Amino acid sequence: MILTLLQIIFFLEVLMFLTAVFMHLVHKNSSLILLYQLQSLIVIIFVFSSAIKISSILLIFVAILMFIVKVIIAPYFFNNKLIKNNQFKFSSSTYLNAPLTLLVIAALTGLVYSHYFKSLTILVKDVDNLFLALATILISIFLLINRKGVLSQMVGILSLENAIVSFAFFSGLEVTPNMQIGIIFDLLIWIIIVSILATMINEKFGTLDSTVMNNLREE
Amino acid sequence: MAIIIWIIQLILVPILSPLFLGVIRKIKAHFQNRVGASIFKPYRDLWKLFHKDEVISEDASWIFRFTPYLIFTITIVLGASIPLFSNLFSNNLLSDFLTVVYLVALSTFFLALAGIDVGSAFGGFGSSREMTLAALTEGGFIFSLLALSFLAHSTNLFSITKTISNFSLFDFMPIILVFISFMIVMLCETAHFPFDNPATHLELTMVHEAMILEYSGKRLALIEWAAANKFLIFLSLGANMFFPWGLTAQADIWSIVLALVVFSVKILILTTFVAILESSIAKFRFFRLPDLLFTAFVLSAMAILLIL
Amino acid sequence: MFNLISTQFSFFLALLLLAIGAIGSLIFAKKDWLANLWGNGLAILASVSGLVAAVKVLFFGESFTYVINSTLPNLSFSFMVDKLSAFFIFIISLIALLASIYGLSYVKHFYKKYNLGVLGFFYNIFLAGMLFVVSAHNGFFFLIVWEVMSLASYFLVIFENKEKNNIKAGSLYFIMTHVGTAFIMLAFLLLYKTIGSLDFNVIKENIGHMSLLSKNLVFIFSLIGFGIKAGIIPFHIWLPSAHPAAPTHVSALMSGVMIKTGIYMFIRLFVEILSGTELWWGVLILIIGIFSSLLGVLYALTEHDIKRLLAFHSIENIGIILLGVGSAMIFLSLNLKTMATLSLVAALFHTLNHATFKALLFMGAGSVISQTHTRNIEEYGGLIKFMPQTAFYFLIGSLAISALPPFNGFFSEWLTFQTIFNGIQISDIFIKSIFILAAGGLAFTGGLAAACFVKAFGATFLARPRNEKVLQTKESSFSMRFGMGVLAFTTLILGIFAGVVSKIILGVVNNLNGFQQISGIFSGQGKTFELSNGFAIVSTPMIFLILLVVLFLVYWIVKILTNKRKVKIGCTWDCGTKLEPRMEITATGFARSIIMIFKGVLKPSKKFEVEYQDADMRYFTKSRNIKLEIADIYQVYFYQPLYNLVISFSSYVKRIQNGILNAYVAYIFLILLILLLTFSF
Amino acid sequence: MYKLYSKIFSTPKTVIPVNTLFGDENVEIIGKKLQKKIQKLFNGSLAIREIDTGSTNACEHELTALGNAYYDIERFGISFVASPRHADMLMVTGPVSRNMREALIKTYEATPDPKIIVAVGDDAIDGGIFRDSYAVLDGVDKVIPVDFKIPGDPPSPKTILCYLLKILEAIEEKNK
Repeated sequence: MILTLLQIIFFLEVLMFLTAVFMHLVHKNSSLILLYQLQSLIVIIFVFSSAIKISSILLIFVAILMFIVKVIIAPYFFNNKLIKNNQFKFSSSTYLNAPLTLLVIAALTGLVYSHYFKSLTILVKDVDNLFLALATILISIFLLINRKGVLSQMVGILSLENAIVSFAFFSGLEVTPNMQIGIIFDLLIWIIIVSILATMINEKFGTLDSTVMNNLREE
Repeated sequence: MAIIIWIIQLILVPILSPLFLGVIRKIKAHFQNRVGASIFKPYRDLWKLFHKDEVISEDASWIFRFTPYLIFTITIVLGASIPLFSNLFSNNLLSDFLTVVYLVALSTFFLALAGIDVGSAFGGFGSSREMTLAALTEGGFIFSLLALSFLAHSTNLFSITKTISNFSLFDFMPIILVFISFMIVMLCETAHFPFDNPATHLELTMVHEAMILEYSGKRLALIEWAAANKFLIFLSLGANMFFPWGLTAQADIWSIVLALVVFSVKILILTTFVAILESSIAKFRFFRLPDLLFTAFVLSAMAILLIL
Repeated sequence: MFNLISTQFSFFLALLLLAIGAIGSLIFAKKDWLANLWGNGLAILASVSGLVAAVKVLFFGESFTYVINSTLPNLSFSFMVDKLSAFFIFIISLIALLASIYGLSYVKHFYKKYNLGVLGFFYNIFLAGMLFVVSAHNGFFFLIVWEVMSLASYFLVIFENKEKNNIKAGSLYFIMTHVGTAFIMLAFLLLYKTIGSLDFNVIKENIGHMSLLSKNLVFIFSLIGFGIKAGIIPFHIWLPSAHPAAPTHVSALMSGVMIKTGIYMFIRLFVEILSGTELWWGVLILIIGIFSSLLGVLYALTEHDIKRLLAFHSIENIGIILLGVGSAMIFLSLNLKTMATLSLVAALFHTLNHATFKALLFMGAGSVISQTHTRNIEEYGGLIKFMPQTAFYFLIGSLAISALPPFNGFFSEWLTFQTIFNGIQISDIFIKSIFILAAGGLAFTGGLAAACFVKAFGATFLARPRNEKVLQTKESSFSMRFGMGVLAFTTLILGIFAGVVSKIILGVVNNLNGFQQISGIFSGQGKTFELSNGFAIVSTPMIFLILLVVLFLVYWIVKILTNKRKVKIGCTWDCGTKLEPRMEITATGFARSIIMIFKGVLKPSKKFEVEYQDADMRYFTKSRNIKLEIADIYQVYFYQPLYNLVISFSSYVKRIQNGILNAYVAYIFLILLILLLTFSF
Repeated sequence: MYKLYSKIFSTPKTVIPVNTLFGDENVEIIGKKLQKKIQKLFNGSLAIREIDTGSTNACEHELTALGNAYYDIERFGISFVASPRHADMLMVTGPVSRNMREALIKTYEATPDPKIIVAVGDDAIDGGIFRDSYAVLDGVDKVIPVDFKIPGDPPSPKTILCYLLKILEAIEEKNK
């Protein structure tokens, strides 16, 4: 049962979709970061496979770079920088309780698979990969909305970025190296800034819960 | 021959105007059962004023000294460029009716400035009233002449008289409307009843007189003469534009003399009309005058609608 | 040497000089006199080369187009200087030249107080902006340059930032121009959507297949947009507060030339680009013209701040120009091409005239203000004895603006009258009554303008000084008088040789794309100007000559007749009472009778306050004052309700900002979903 | 309007003093001589400006009576004018009261030459019944140079006409 390349990719895409779903459900932030690492690993495999397809060495080098940034540096920052030495009391409270979030996720995926989006089929033939990628995008945005904790919102944005890259990969847009480098570089800067931001919020407000900032609104 | 007509045209208005002023005063005197001064008294007034010294206030600037000459010049130029007794020169360059209107406005502008210049309360008041009335008459003045120029398809006064003179009596209806509005405008511009009493001594009621309270000697003579000229110009406009018969086209002696006689008869009729009007109605309150002037404007606007 | 340099070279030289002037004056901002000299000097040089370019295009017909396409998709820096824009470049450079000469010494009284480098910088950018606006030929580039011009003029308006109402005026001006620019953008976007390109030539070619609805929409938007800049009646509220706030040589430029860019775009857009004009367009512009001219002059009469008075007169003259443009559009829609050409010539001639005499009047007002340090006419009086030459030039300016014969205002108003008389002879009863209203409006405007300028000139310059500040005034310096002198001379020259100038403007109008083969509207062999249908003939040089000759004759005859008579200098006769300055007529007193006549429109209000010595005894009053005011109906009935509406709507919308971060992300998510759904249909 | 005209034209002209009717020939003769005098001196037009310096208004009534239909000095070329600038002759009535003194001087200076100053009525000549009172300056000649005086308190219009003639004869001798 040799699995053809397509089936492997489809399987990886399903895995990515599941990571996005589980991000909603998991409570501890460390597991959240773990899921993010898994997701970025999948995306790196996609980029790697497209590199082999168009056989550009530069793209392979970019994939390695992505691997370093996403799988090593980002979690390193999150884990020991934020969680360990600042002893953040993470609250993974969400606006909607678990069943409701699952209901919304189901609705979103249902929406993606509904007839509204059949016009996407003109793009590429293996359409279900595409739908899955689109669903992961919508779900990771929903993660941002649902979670109150600042850290989980950060992870939400990172997973959104991964989902967009995968969507681009599946929709047949060739993954050019310099674009990827741009994204990676941007991601790196973003992570640094966000971590500084998180520490400052923590010092100022004591908690990382974004609801505390409601009273910043000027009257 | 044309030169003689040209000379007569040039000097006719300044020569005759004091006479008709005297005639008006005589008729008004008779209405008041008085004998009244002889009709040549205005000439003597001018002669006497030319031979008197002048007292000019130290607040007056060069405008006060220069205005009488300018106003007198404008009346002379106007006198030469409107149809009096002959419509021989149709291509006269100055006799476009808008030029006439705006030359009159120029003389009013400078007279008002001279009124303000000496800084007396009466001069300022006189100028303010004069400019208000002048602003409101301009609409009626332009529209009445405009109605005639639409009838004659040309704005040149001489050609208007030519075309209207061979009009049949039937389409005279709009012209009567225009004549009424022109009479109102004429009464207002030449400061006669019901707009302003020329013989008043009460400074507060004066409009035209108030501005020339400060003038004396030769400057006063010039201004009085210019006012008389302006009166005659408006009378001749009224007479020749609306009843243009009797204007000669030939250039021989007899037809000129005949035309002059017809001209003075027409002007006499109009002066008697003005004198009768002055003796029979009272002067209107100042804020009732705008309604009268707007009626003049509306009358001629309706006439235009009728004509075209 | 003249035809050595090509128009293109001299035009871009002008722009280059302005750029150098701008940057230079910033560099030399430390030393006041150097910044002033540099800023104005370079502006003078630039306007000279601008004049050269304009004259070459107007006389030798070497119009040029020059395109630099840029990276952005439809932004191409395309210049097209045909005769129409050359005419406007001529006006801009002429007034800029004289305003800069005037500014050289007018700016001296800013020396210690304000930073002259900034003034020089924005002044040059403002001039460059205007030159660009009239030569830009690509919608996008036009919008950029329009914005540059508005911003530069905004900074010039708030230049004297010590007085707080300047800032208020500046912000009102800022908001109004940007509302206007928004409407212009809408119009251009609509054009772009239907025609696919923003270049004026492309738009001009295939205007045909634009639907009527979108053409009407473009007309309405650009009417509002350029109308705000031109200051037509409903949108004029910024003009009377912004123009006086700017330094005088800038407000002379703003009201003499900047509002004309609105007129330039009216003609460029309505007459040339949207060639198939509708009838109701012309009628609408004509009605706006009537209202602007009549209400402009009425509000000017109520003013006793000299610069606000002149600003209201700009609105009045814009109204008169719009009468010409409106009648041109009506004739175009009835395709009576010859009459349309005549009315366009009238409109353009009045634009030129208004630029000259308005700049002259502002300069006169400026030199009066720089001496007396106040803008209130009531505190002037008797200035003719202290500033004789400024008074003489102001008198020439007021004669020209009230359209009195020997000067240029007369001929352009005479021409506008001729176009309206042509309009009256059209058969359709509805249009004929509109034209009769226009003729009535123009007649009354002329009269009221004359009354207003007797008030302005009389109360400012004649009679006795009404406060002691006037006693210390002295004649303004040479370069100010030189600027005014040249402008006064141009008004006279334009007035006398009106026939020749109108032939040149006829060339400009024939250059427009719908008017190529129209000629023979009027024949002006230099001396006389005669309408070809024989309707009217006038010769302005003859009027001037005859007046002069007869005046000379009268003066000499009277001198000979009465040379024995002495002239004694006495004091003014006032029924023997002791005459103080307070007894002479003031500006408010002068205009009060007209305000009472038009009180329906102006709604004057009078408030008494009496203060008694002590509460119970009512006989002896300590002080009594009267407050005369004119209700600004636009503020009360049009802008205030609009303002309240906007405020209430925005406070309703404010509730969205509830402070919850996630809520904001949720909004983004919702919008994303909606967009995905809509575009997937 | 019609009633007004009919009344005007019905009243007989006789109101105007035809010499024979009342035998006032001296009025008429004086009138005729006066006219010739004025004709020669002021070329037929004499402008009079009347100044009331605190008079009892009696002289004013007489002077206004000069202008009515009976005496009608207009026909002899004499007219009253509004401003001293237009005037040739200043007729001053009333004993010059203290606060009218300055006004009288200003009017005197405002009148252009050649001018004639006439004091009408005894008050104007030497203060009349009000002489030596604290508020009065006893007569016009104390303030401005007076050329002629018309006595009478108040002088009747006829006497005023008669004196005007004497004044003009005196001027004639002076001019020769």
